[in-house]
Amino acid sequence: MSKRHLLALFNDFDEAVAAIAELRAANIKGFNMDDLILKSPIEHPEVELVLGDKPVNVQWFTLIGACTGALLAFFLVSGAQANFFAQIKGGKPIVPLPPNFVLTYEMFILGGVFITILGFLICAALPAKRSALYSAKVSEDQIGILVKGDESAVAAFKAIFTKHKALEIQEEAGK
Amino acid sequence: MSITNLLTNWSDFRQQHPSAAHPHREYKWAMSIDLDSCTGCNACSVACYAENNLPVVGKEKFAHGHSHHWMRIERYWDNDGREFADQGAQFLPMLCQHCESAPCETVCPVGATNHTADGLNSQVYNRCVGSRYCNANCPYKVRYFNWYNYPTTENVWPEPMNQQLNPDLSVRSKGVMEKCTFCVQRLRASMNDARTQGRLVIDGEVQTACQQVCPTGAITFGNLVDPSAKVGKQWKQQQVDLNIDKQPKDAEEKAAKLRGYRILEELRTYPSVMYLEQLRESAV
Amino acid sequence: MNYFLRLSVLLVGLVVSAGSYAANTVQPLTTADDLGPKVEQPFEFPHNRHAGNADKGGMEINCMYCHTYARRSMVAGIPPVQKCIGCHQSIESVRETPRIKKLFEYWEAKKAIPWKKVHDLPEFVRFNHERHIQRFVFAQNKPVQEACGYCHGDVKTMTVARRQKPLSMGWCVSCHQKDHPVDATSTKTTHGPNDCWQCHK
Amino acid sequence: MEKDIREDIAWAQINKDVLKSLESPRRLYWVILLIALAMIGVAVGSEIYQYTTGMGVSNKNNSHVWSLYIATFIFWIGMSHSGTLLSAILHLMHADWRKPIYRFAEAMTTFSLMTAGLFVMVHLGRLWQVYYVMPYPNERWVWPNFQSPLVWDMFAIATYLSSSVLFLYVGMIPDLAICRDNIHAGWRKKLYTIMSLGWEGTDRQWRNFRITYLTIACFLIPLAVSVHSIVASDFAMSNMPGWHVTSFPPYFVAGALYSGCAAIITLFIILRYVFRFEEYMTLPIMKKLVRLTFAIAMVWTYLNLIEFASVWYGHDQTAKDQLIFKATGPYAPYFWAMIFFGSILPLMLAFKRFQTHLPILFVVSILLNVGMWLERWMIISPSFAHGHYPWTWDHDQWPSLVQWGIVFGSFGWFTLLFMVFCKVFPSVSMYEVKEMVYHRTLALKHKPAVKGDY
Amino acid sequence: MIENSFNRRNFLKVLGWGGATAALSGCGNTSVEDGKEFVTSYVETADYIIPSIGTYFNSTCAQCDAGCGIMGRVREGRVLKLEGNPKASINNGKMCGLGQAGVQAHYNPDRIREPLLRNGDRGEAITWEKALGLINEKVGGVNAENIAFLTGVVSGHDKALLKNYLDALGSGHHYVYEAVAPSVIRAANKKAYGVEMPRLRLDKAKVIVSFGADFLGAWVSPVHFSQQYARFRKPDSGERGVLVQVESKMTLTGANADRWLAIRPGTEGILALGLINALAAAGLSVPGDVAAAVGGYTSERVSKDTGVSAEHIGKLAALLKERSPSLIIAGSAAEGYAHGSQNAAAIALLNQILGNVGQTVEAPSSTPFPQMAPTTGNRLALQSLNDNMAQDKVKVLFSYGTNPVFTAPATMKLKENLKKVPFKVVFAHYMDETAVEADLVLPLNSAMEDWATVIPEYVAEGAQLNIRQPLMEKLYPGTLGLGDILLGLLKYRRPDEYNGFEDFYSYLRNAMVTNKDALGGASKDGDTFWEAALSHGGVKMVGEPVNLSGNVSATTLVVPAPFVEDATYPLHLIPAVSASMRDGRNANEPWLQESPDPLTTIVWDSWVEMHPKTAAKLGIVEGDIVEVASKSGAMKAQAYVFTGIHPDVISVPLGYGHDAMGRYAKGVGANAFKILDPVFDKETGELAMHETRVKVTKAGKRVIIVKDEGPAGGNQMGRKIAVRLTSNKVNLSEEV
Repeated sequence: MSKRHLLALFNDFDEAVAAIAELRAANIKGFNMDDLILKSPIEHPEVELVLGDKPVNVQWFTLIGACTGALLAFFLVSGAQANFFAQIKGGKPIVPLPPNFVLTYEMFILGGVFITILGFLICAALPAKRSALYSAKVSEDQIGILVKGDESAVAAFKAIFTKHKALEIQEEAGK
Repeated sequence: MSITNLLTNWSDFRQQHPSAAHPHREYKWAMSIDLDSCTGCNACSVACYAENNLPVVGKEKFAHGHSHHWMRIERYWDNDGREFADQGAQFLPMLCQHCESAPCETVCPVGATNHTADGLNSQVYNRCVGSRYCNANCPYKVRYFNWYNYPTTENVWPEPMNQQLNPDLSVRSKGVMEKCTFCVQRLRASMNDARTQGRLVIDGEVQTACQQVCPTGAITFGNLVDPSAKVGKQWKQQQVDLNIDKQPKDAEEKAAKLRGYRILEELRTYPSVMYLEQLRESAV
Repeated sequence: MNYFLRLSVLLVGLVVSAGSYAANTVQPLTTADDLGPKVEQPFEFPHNRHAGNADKGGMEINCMYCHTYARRSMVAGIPPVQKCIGCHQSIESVRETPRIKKLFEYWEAKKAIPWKKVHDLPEFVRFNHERHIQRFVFAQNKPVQEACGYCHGDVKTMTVARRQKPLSMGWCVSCHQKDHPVDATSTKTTHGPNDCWQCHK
Repeated sequence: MEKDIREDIAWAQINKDVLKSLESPRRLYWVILLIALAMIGVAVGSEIYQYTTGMGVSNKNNSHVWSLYIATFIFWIGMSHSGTLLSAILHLMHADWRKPIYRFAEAMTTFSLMTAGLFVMVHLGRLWQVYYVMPYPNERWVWPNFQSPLVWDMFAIATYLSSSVLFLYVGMIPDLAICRDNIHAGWRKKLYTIMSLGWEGTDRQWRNFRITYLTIACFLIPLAVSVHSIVASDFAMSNMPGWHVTSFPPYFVAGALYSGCAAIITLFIILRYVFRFEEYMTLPIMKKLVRLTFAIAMVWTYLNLIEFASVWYGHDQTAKDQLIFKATGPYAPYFWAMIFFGSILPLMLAFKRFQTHLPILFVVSILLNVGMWLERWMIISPSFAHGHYPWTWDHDQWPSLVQWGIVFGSFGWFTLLFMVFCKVFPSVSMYEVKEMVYHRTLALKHKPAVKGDY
Repeated sequence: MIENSFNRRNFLKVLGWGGATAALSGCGNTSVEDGKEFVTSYVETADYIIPSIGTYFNSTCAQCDAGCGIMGRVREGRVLKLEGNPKASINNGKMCGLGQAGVQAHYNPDRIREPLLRNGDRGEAITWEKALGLINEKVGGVNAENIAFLTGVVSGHDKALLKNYLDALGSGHHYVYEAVAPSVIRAANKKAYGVEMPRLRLDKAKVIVSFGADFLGAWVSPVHFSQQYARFRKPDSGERGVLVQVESKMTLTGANADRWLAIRPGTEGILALGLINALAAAGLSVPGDVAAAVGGYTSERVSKDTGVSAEHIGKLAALLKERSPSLIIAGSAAEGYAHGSQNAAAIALLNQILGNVGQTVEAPSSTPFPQMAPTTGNRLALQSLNDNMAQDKVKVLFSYGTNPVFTAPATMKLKENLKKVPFKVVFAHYMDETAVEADLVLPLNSAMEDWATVIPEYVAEGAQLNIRQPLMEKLYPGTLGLGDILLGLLKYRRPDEYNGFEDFYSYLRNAMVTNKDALGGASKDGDTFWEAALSHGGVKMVGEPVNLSGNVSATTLVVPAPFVEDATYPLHLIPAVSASMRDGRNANEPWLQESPDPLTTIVWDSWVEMHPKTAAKLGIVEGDIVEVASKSGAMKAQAYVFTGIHPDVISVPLGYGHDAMGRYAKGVGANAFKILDPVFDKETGELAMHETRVKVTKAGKRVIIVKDEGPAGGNQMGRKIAVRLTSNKVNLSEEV
């Protein structure tokens, strides 16, 4: 069963939202709301209202990364201090905590930042190849709605998009 | 090794070094300098040049403060507004104080300066990267940096003067910090001899170069742990305790004072060099 | 979404284990012998003839018979020409061999033999032969050739000695950090010194 | 009323205006670039001379072991802090006026850190052994000394630099996509294609992007504070009179933000003029920036006074001596110049008349930075000249041409990096300007915010 | 440490492995480079030589004339460091900086390496055979009367051999010249005590009053006196000795005094007499004639003349009376005037009045071999040689161990007079100012390569003969020792007597072993004796104590009134003898140049010391280049202002200002010898070193003085760094 991609470009964000709302309401056969992707030049957190809540998981990476960084730092540093070549510093223990905490703190942040970025790439599925249906207009000022659906649904998509003053509708044969 | 080692011996690694709970076991090298005997003749300083391969930097570099005198004689005046310095000068031989809690040790980024088990403040030339933080943090400013590559500098050790160099220790190249070592090459040699004979170093068996030449015998050097050592007796008699930053005797009012003191003790560096105050007769 | 969680746990685990490995394990050492370059000497001294086992034609001379300073000095010392001559002047059988003739040439000219250094350390390293010999040969009663061989390899099988071990700092430390018995009888052990000033002065 | 950014500006116009800054440079660009390269040449020459001859040619001495290198190192580190301030702190505060100007501020952060890092190395007596400072398992079994503030520095700067670069890069991904979409050939196309990672502005990308960006911003703030605190602890941890002061870390952080803000004003004016960014880098933004600078200047002045006061009323006679020495000794002209440029001159910024007068601001901002540079030098040099031990006092030390050459060259290095950046990457954040315009338009329409007060 | 009882010949042979490799090791990235370096073995060796372990050999220091015993640390055939010989009674194992720098005299890169014959302006290297033959030819060609031998202090077998050579030539002209010797004091001592140099017991004294004797720095035998000083300061009784130094320019000893009294220059004698008067007034028994002679020296008058306050005179007299024995020392500051002899006599009289003779002034022992006893030098000798040269009475001149062209005042015109001598032979280590003038330069062995015996003028106990022996093989085959040169010359003159000796070593050994009975080796066989002597660094001789004369008399005492001021040259110039530079012969040893002057901490240059008052009057501040002009000449140097000097006085150190000699000495500072006025001590005829009057003017330039002291000067700025306490607050007897 082949699916087809359809990209509609809108000038106005409100129209695009309305189009999405209508797509959802229309309950088109052969189309799942999960197959709808909104493309925009700026972020529109409002779309969650129509797209539904989609959880973000980057923060888990952050948590794990930061903790790992901290633990790694502390044990790397303390372990190195407990090396065979103990560097005895007059008046100080071989494993002094205050300096180690400073380094732990730095590595806490470093770990957090690195793994967060890693998490971002994983969660946002980047780097990725651009999808076939992409318009440079999206990065300029237009809102794009990319839908994937059965061929039977194409007509319905088009109707809805046209209704909401889509500037342009591109389509491509899906696999 | 390390992390398992770290966890198993955690309490050892958390122990301050050295401390009252973990004192020096066999050796703690220390010095005392009697300023009343010191005449400021500079013999110690020259001895240090001879023993420790110190470069003679010449006038121009000396003018820029690049001199290398591990043992330097400072000369102070106290004639505040008097017409003449009629009580003479105060000479002070200043060398690395081998602080028990040395400010230089903690700040070296590469760990080139450490505390040794026998209570020395070590400086490892080949580890040094030349950040000079140690000297920035040394209140006595007794560390000397190799601002130039003296072994190849003209007229520092021209042929055949380089034959005088002591092969027992490195000749330092540029970019390396150096300082008084308490003649560690002599200490290690005599500790080695003692060890071969299955004993500890006897007092007087090893002398630092400055102590050895001092015409008035103002410098005493030895093992503070050894109860028979003169240096230890002096410290004890003068009631100067190595591990205290404020000697209780200083607070007491006594008819006869004790002369022992350590320089800039209040910075809590716990120096291993005790000075004995200079005296002046009041009857003339 | 659990897929992401699992992946991140895996990744973090990898980093942790790599890190702790780095901190926790001793650095990789060359366990295989690190053979030094072949050194061209004034003439080839046959160590195997002098120190080698009797069944292989050697004379089993103690290392310290010639390298006599090893037990009382930092350096092991190359024997003076006098020492070679001391024996060889009465060994007529090999008197006319080319190497011995060369030896006697040096002796008669009263010239020192310009041996090349085989085991060279950087100038800032001060290895002390005496300490090691005292510890392993005299205190622990190890056979001399074994004690010397720790660092010099099996010299008795060589002609011209050739460096066998890396003689690098990590290699020294790998032995220093081990606990060695203090003498032949006691069970007390200590590790080698870990103070920089033992070797770097 | 000065003209602020137009709410009805066409978004395509924003793209066009900003992308224009990436076009082939004018001749003047190349001239300045060459000058920057020549400056770098001076520094490289000086460093080669110093490297081969020895640190002595920089004219430091045994009691005066640090000098311009460390002072300038702190200066550059300090400079880096304002980028974080603008992009991270103001981002969390939802101050939308930062949007047109944070990109180049962040670039400044990165590049001044890269400049600062060089000074650490230039300062070393044995540069060729610099790897001894890195903590890595090595054949010698020797680790760096983790107790040393210099090692903390290394950790902190490495963390800060890598985090800043990542922050700059992540924030730039949507803009890189714009570049990719608008530039159709050449190495730039390839570069932008690769660097934009296939960004399409999908809802999923934006969602994760927002959280990521926010998270890193959160990390960067404490990181920036810690970096300069750690740099301050190079001094505060030591026992040098005049350094051993508790207020040093906040003092350093305030000084850092201060010099950074001043530098942003300078670069703001330059970019505004060079790239004709009047439309985006508007005077109301400048006004806010100037007010912010003024506020930080006063905080810095206050901390300065606190430091002096705590020394003055403290028990440490040595530190007091040193303060008097700074104010009256051979360093007095520089000390008072620092006070003038750092504390008196910024009082001008309180007047509305000057807040938008760009030529005056340009000059003043540079002078403020001169003052801040002097501050760093006043921390280093007079302290060494007048430490604990009177015998080794040294009042005559004056940095040699080698030191000045390297310091001079560092400005060339920074200029070079910055100029290349401006021609390769958009120095105004396009998507965020769009957001700013969009949200202002929404606000003008009195539309209720939808969700998540953005 | 190894006792060095061994065969001397063998030793030298051992060292013959030669080519000592001195690795200038650094801390660079030196990698392991197998097979690149040589490891040199010995050909033959002795049991006591272990590579990497130092062997110590005893010898005698040649850096000054004090004759300290030294111990050279020898490793792998190189002497590395000089340490004090603990068995030497003069220095007991201690050393001064000057002595330690001997190793730099040995390894000095500027040493002459072969005999040089003048050829126009150049020196041409010739062989020793040719050089000695030439000398023999030249001395044969002139009248013996016209041959002069100028030396520094010589003693021991060198002196004996020299005497033999001069006898063989038939010439008696041996001039012994020392530029800074205490020759007036010697004469005064001879008069007062009957000996030139009595033995001073600082350690027995409870009070020492030193009139300008820098016995801790540069006077007679400083290392020995320093040790006595330590016992004087901290005797077993715990009663700390009091040192009062009276002088116009602070010396190192003055800097260590409990009370440093700045006295108007030249009035030392008056103060001594004033003290006698005050002591008499305080009830000390003083012979009648003396009391009468000093009656006029009331403390008011003395205070007016000397500038020392009456209070201090009173206190000092009280102290001297109360604490006995005391010791009064007359030093170079007291003797350096036209009335120097009188000053010294007055000071000796004070010593006698106080009853110190026999107590702290002890009789020395005479040496049983007068032909080897040291001939002490003086300045008069150079004066008479100069006169002879001026009158063309000198045809062949030998110069050894002295550098007269450098140390002679300009007024003597020595350099011009030297040119009148047709053939000048200079024995030298460096191409110094005198060697440059020579027709033939004979390079000497360093003291670390040479054989000699030394009898110091001031011997700490008994009589002794110190041995100087080579510590290593000669660095340059082209150098010879004085003994070998003299022996070579004598072989021409008295072949029968001397051809039997292969070299000076065999001569010396033979001479010593032959006389071993008198040298304390009666019970030993020759070899044992010789080896023991070498191992000890010298031998004790049986000497007769010389009696000190005790007659106290004021008959010859004339102390002139203080000087009349000179309006054109208002200031007195005191040429200072510093502990390391002395008369300048060691100026080419860089350790000494870089070793800061103890009082001013200046290095690598000379300076003009002046009092702040004087400086203010002249508008001079530290670092100003000033011109110091006397009637006889002028010199320029940097001004150093401090309070350790009398306002009427300026002081310039001697020994700087070489215009030859070597890379470390040449062009460093200015030569103060040159501007000395030709004023002489009235009794002895010695050049009065402190009599020069000068004026000081700013020369316009200002420099930053190169010194160790920082801008804080000697101020501790309220920190507790060098602490001083009054001695009554301390109980020394409890100390360890």
